[in-house]
Amino acid sequence: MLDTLPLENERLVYARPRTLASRYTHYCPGCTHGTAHRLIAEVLDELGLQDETILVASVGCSVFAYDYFDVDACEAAHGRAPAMATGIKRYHPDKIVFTYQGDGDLASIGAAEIIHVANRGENITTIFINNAIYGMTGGQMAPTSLIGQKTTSSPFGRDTQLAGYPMHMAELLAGIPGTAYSVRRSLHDARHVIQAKKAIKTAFEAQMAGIGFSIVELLSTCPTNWGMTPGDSCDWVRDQMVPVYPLGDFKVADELQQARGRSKR
Amino acid sequence: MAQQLLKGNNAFAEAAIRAGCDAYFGYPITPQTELLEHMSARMIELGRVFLQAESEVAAINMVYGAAAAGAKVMTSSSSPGISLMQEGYSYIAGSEVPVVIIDIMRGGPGLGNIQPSQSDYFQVTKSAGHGDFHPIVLAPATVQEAIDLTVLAFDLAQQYRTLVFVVADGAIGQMMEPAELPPMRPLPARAPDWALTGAKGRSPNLVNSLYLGADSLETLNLRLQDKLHAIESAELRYETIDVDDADLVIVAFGTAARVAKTAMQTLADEGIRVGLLRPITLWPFPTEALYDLSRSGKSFLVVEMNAGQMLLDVKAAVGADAPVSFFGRMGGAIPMPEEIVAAAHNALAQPAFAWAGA
Amino acid sequence: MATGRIVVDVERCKGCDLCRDACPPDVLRHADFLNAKGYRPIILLDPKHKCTGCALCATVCPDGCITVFRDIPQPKEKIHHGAAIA
Amino acid sequence: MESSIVIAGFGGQGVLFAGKMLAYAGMENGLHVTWIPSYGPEMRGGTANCTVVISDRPIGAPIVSQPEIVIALNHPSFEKYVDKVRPGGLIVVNSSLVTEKCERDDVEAVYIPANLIAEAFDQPKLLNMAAVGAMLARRPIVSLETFRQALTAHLPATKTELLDVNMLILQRGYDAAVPLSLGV
Repeated sequence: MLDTLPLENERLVYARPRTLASRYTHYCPGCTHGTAHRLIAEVLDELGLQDETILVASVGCSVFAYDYFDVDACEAAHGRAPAMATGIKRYHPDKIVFTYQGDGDLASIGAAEIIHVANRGENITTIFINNAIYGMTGGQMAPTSLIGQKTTSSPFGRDTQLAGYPMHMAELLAGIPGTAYSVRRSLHDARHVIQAKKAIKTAFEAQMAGIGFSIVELLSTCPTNWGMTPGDSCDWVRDQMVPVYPLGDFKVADELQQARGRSKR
Repeated sequence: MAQQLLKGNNAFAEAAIRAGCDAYFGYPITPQTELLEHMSARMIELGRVFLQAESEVAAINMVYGAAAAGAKVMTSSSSPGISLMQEGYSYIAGSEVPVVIIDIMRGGPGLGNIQPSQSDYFQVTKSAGHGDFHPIVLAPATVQEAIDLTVLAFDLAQQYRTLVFVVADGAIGQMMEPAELPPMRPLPARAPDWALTGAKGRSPNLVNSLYLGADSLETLNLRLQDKLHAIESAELRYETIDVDDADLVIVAFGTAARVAKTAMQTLADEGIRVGLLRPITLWPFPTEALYDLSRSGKSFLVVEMNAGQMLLDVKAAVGADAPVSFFGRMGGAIPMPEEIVAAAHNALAQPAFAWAGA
Repeated sequence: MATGRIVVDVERCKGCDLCRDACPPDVLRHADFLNAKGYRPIILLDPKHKCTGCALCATVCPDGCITVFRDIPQPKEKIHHGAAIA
Repeated sequence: MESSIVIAGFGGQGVLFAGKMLAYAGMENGLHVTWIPSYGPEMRGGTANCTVVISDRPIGAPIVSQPEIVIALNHPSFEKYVDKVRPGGLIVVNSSLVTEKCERDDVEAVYIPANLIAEAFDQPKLLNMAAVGAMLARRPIVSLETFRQALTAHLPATKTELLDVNMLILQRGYDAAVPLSLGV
């Protein structure tokens, strides 16, 4: 057992969050899925929600997310996490329900489900991992792949004539009235990770306040399928993805701003 | 409670409510729409969960979620929607949560039409999603039985933590008959121990159908098979009329069985000894009962509102040496009593696998 | 004088180096051993006591394997010294 | 004893409602009943029909190829059903809209100007009651009184102010068709 207790003249500055299960993840070295998991767990700890939360895992590299959080969890069919979360939340409106979905799952096969969960203003939170590729199946083109991006199913680079354009889900969902909070953040360096965590916290606070659907899109890395080192992957997010997927707040409901204002006072 | 004149679809819905259904998700499709409409009013009145989903795919996954959360949950649809929901059935079966599905069958394939049919026999009894499992399949023939079997469906779903279908053709969904509704059951005070309710005071629960290792998935499957065998031995239901003295046994379910009963009166008047075996559970199927009848030298006439789907199960039950004839109507046509009488004459005149098509 | 330190759960570490890239005083190095998963984990190598306990390493760690401590300023000691002087 | 009645006409002529009232009346007489409509798009603006079976035994088939009684409220329904009436059966023809006569000699036909009767009460939509009244005059499978009770009990709450006029039109249809030998 690791000694993670402070010595006499020390204080603990950072420790692994309680809500993050002790199980080792299967993610590749440097994959920011792990970072996203950790941030969610930290937020659930800080908000005291561990015992109140139900996770809906999805299909993709994060299929085992249910093993990595110490919360009640289930595993949805590909793309259907928002529908399954709807069933749970409607039955347990007093619980915190969140989905964790990748870009193939959310923006492709589950496009209908995510749009309708937003449109109903379903009071759930979605953490959306955009790494511009299908990770689990081995690096195929995703709806979020960049124009010209070479993948195992777009070997000549994504051609818009053949395969359309990168999907901007945070902006798209922000345009739906039932959405209370829709933002995009990135996980490519420490400063952005800190900003991402704040957004995740706000998203869960939106759910706690009961004001509608909240989603945080996180630009994330896939070093293995991109064929880069973890460090280079972060640079690629910064240099290639951020220009295409601008970071920012696309919808922050007035009620949420008011609620946050109140909680700060 | 006194008899009321009830439409099948409304009877299914109200029976579900009285059986304790506390969450419903669905999508409109004829000829089951009155069922969804009934739920949309009553569930809201009672403070229970009702939601019209954006598609059948979403509906079944909402059902899956609510079941995982501990709800006594139901959806309803008709054939094309039932096809679309297959993804969810398999996940529900794999993660062993209780769900009731009502299928008011219509003509296919494709968009087909909205007329009554029994075209879903294969998909509900044989192929309700990928993987090795059977839902329990209940097939009412009257509005009263629609009520009784819907209540039973909730009990079986909970008892075995399994998927239960109640299938009826559009005629049963649309017809009105006098029937008696059961009293309203109280809702359970709390969710089952395995349900997702937030892990307060206990270790987290997981509802899941993913088992990557071959051994672990086979272990799950062996357990599911054990459960299915237990269901087969405990939950078989069928009705027989005059089979012992019969030369010819008609095998039919749902509306086809009702029409066969009318035909049997004519045949009896003609002095023909004819009986009826009506499966009430389509799965489990009365294989042994049919086998026993075949050993006493009877001929069989299978009547269905399809091209001969249950026919295969009857043939498998009675073996190659028993004569089995078939009469079916498709495309939403309901067989007429006179047609079944003629098919019975044919079956007796040419007992060796005489096929009388539509 | 270092004002912080980290403890790495070396069995959990995948040696991805993101923490090294994030570390301002550059006091993180690969270990000279492999962990059970075959990764060469990150360790704190801080002979010049440069770690400030800023926690940027932990902030970017995808595997949650870093625990961070920071020294507590010791006003009591200062009072003691002051008392001695007086 | 088993009676089967097909009521057919345009959507909006009260075809399904009339059938339901017959089914209620049968049920309240302690008989077995079934009511089944044609349903779906064809009901919208096109023709609609329903089949009612009333029996002293449990009912097998809820539909029949040869109904004992047909109420044909419009021309297409007359065309569709006139040859399907069981020999010895009855066809009630809405002579306001159907100008042809039934040329079969093995069925009884009664012609009732249902639209005109209903219009005389300023309730043109209640022509269904005139036709049912005529049918009950010739085939009292339920008594007029039982039917009245069913109507009283099951007329939708939004229509209760029309109960009396329903009764009047029903009676007028009955009177118009009652055999003279009964001397009513």
